[in-house]
Amino acid sequence: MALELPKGARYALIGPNGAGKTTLINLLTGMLAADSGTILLDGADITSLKPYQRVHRGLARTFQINTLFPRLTALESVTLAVLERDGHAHNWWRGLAAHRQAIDEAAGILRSLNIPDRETAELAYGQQRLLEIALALATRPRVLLLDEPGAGVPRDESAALFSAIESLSGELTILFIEHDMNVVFRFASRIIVMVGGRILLEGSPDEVGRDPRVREVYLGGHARAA
Amino acid sequence: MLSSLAGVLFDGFAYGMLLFLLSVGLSVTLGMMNFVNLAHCSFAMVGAYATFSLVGRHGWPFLATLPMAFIAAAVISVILERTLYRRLYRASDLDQCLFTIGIVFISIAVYAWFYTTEQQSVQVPDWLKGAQHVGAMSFANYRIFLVVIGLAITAALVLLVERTRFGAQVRAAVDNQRMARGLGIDVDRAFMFTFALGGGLAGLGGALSIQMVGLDPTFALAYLVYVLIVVAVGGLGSIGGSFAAAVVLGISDMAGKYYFPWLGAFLIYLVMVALLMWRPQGLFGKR
Amino acid sequence: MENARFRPLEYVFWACTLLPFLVTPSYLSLASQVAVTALFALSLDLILGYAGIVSLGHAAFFGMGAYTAGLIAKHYWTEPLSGLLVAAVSAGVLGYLLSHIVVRFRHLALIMLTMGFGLLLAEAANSASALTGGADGLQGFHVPGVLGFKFDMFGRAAYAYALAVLFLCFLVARRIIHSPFGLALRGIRENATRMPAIGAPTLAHLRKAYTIAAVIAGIAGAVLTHTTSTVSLETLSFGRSADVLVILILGGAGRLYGGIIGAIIYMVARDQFSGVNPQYWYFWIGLLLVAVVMFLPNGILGGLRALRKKPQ
Amino acid sequence: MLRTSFVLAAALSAFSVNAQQTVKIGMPLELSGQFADTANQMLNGAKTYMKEHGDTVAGKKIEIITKDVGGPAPDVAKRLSQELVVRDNVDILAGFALTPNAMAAGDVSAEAKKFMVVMNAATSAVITKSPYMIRTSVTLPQVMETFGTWAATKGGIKQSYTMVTDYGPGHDSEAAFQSAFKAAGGTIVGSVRFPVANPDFSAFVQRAKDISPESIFIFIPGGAQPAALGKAFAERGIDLKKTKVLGSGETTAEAALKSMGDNALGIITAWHYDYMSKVPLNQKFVKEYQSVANGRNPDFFSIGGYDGMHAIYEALKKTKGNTDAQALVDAAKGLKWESPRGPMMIDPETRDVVQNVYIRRVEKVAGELVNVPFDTIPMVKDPAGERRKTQK
Repeated sequence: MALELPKGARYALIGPNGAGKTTLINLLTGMLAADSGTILLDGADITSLKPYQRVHRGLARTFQINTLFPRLTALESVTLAVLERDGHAHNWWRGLAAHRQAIDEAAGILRSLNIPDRETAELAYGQQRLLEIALALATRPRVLLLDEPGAGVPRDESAALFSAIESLSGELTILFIEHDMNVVFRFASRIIVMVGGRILLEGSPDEVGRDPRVREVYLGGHARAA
Repeated sequence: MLSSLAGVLFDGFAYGMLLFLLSVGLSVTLGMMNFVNLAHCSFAMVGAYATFSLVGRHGWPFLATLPMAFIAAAVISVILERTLYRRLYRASDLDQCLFTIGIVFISIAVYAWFYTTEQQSVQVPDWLKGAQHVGAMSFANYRIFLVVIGLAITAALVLLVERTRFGAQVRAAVDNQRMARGLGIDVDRAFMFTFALGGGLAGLGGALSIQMVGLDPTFALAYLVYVLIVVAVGGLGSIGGSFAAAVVLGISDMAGKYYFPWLGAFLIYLVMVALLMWRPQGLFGKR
Repeated sequence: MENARFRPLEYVFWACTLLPFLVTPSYLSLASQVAVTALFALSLDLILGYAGIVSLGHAAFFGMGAYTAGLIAKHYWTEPLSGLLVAAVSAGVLGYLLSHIVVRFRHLALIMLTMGFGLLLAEAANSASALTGGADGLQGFHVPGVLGFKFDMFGRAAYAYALAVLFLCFLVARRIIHSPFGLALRGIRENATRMPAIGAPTLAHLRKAYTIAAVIAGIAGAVLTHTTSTVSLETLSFGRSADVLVILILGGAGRLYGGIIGAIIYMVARDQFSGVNPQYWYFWIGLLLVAVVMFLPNGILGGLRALRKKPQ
Repeated sequence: MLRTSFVLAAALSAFSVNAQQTVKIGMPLELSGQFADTANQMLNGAKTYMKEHGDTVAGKKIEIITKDVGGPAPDVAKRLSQELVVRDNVDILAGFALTPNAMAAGDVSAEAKKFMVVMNAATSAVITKSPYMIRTSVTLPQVMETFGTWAATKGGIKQSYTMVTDYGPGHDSEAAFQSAFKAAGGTIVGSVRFPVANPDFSAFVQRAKDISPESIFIFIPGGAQPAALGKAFAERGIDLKKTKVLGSGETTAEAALKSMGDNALGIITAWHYDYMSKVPLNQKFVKEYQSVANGRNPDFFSIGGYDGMHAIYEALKKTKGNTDAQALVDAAKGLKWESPRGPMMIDPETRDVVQNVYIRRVEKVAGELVNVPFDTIPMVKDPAGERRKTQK
């Protein structure tokens, strides 16, 4: 498969269960080793880099199932991400309090997403989904891969969640996996359709919405029901 | 020389059978309920002392005591499981370790109190003494006996697990406990029986090991390391894995000591380290 | 953010560690060995409690420090503070080398590998009896004292020395816990999968933590050597690794004070039980462990904290 | 600091008042763990002596205070010895099954000036750790060098293959036997060492068998291993009529003989004590011991404890109850007595044990397996101690 994400694009990745959407994210971020092929970020080959090194190059992700630090507070979690980004997490001698800037930056990210500073395990589910994004943002990514950011979030809350995503910097390239077609067609500038481990189609929402193959394999059920 | 090696390898295989009996129960219960039972060898000690008492103090024939060793260890393990262990299924791994080590300490003190710290032995029937000589090779009768029992029990276990309803429930519970519960399997009950079976087999292994390694109250700790090695190398929850690991460890230890005696003390650990670095989840492990 | 300042209770605790000098002067030898064990448990806490590395072979570093200190005292000089430094370095080097293997593994394989390396080292020390003295223990050295204070039978200098080293190492450990690196370790313990996704070089962090823990364990071993003028294979044994694990879990892992509280309770209980009942004291220690798990889950400190929270 | 010394001084003066009525013997023993049985047997030996001879000597009441070391842990042994001296005000230190523990306690004996009786630890150099120390058990060179010389001379053995456990005492025994055997004209055809934790000896025995030497020398610690080794000999088909097996007393101790059965017939051992000895003094001792130890038979640990108490009693008699370390050790030097093991003496120069070494063979007597002595090397001194003397 070949896939190119231009700067500032808002891509939705859709496809039936088992199509390989999450696998694609795991491959891009290096959490699964690729058997063959290359991954370029701004023209640089990152295929052989370890996952954390790719993050430092500007490739961040979130997880479909909350993958957070239950007994750290929200502020601690995001501060940690900021510190790791700046390479300060190696510092085992200066106190945390001495890293005022990092803490302030983390607090700013939490404020912008309306996440209260509590122990992660005690946050509401929707707030935990936002914390997923906050952690990724703290790495200052150029490309952000969101694996079903709205998974399990009630419909009314998910709109707020995607508004928050939409308001992110226009410099940021975003690829998100989402099942709710309303959300997909509202927020995506481009849509990629995956089926059986391959990309079936890539295009604007209009093109995808009109494509008969997409209706057949993916929207088929909806179309018939409608 | 080749014939000597054959004899040594056979002895290693028999030793492996003993390790298998002692450890298979722990492997399955650890795989099934994620319950870290470091007191597993205490159950082996229950069986061993049952056989010792019956043979030495009540004059039972050795063979007749073996089922009693199984039953005694199984009963004790079920009593412990029902009264104490089940409260700890949700506890952390570390708490489970601490608790079961506490049980080990208690069992050592209790057996030292009742049986003293003396090194004990049992009288086995004459036909289990001596050796069969085939050409230049010799096979000890007791080891032949161990191999026969080990293979028979492995076969019985495989049939039980592969062919019976109980076995299917156990396999389901090992694979995915939550899903098994969802399918209406009484996981607690399956676990209780598995626990009893594992404890009983350890008891049998304990009884059979007296003749090989002797018996005193520190048995509960002395063989824990070997049992953990077999479980880790075999892979959690796998009968075949435990069997393979026990045989590989038994034979490689023995052959290694024969060819490189100066490496003797290091062998079993070297083999373990190498195998785990190659397959961290164990030979047959899934996770 | 966790507050890095000393809390009042901590001042009280450390003040109490001076009490044995005044209240129980005939227990100072025991107190010094409690302090050594507490330091050893503290080093294990750094990797187990904070980074989630369960080790059943931590005595490798304790023994490495103990033997290094002993060999220096035997062949070179008997001044303990410099010996302590060399012992710390040697244990740290061993820890750094092993860390490259150990931190790649998790769960049972991790536990068994740490145990395997520990046992291999113990066997090696037994075999190299020309160097180590083997089963008889290292003989032929005597550390007279530290900074002019004599290590005598009453154990005053021994306890002062052990306590001072424990306190200094505790300050360092505390500093680490409240540093960015400490936060990263807690992150690894909480969720090792997430860490690379926020750009954390997890393995490098773990290697570093493992090395630091090895250094502190080596220091603990060296202090034991200096205060008792003995080194034996027991310092490297599986039993010592298992004991320190039990002690840390008993006190409560991941709480910095857990290892210290665990060492005090376990060793004082052992001393008292075995004084009353030298042959069967195992029974009472076993009962203690069982009772702690039943009534104070997550160790004594963890359990107490949960109890304090409940009524609110 | 001032107050601390005051408390200590008060404690010490309390002790001197107390000391007029009782003599306290502190015994840091390995009462739990792997060596628990060793320590229990030793303690029972000491108790048997006190039962036979009463708990009062030279007008003083004898009191034993035991502590558990828990295994080979010199740091703990040293601390417990210190505490026995400082806290319990003991006058004498005794016990010590294991060499590292005895070595560590030796420092305390030397520093606190306390009389110390080693009732087992058999490494020769232990005795050098304190000038107030005596030993009532045995030293490894005492038996093993004697055995090596005997084997090559009276035993008429030309070749031997040595098999020892890979730890300190094993290495010492190997060296002692080999050097004496070679010095007396024998040849060592090979050697192997077993790991300390070794449940199965099959592979090692097969190696010995492949060489088929005239004799095999064994040193192995007591416990479960001698029986396992004996069985491996039988299973691997080593014919004890063709290959002579030589060992220390542990090899054919009571439990080992019981579980080896007839496989043990013909094994030759050198040792200083056997509970089956027909000497009347021993038969009386065994009977008394059984009543103390719930029917258990004594072993060489027991006799070490028993004779250790004897040495303490006799020394106290000589000093008229004075517990000064120098007085006691001077009184103990040169003590001679008839023990259940035979005649024995404390060497006035080295303070070490001097005793007969018996050469025994396993035979069946009235349906029971017995170590039957057939040769005696009288009053052997520790050869390593003698060499240390000439070095000075």
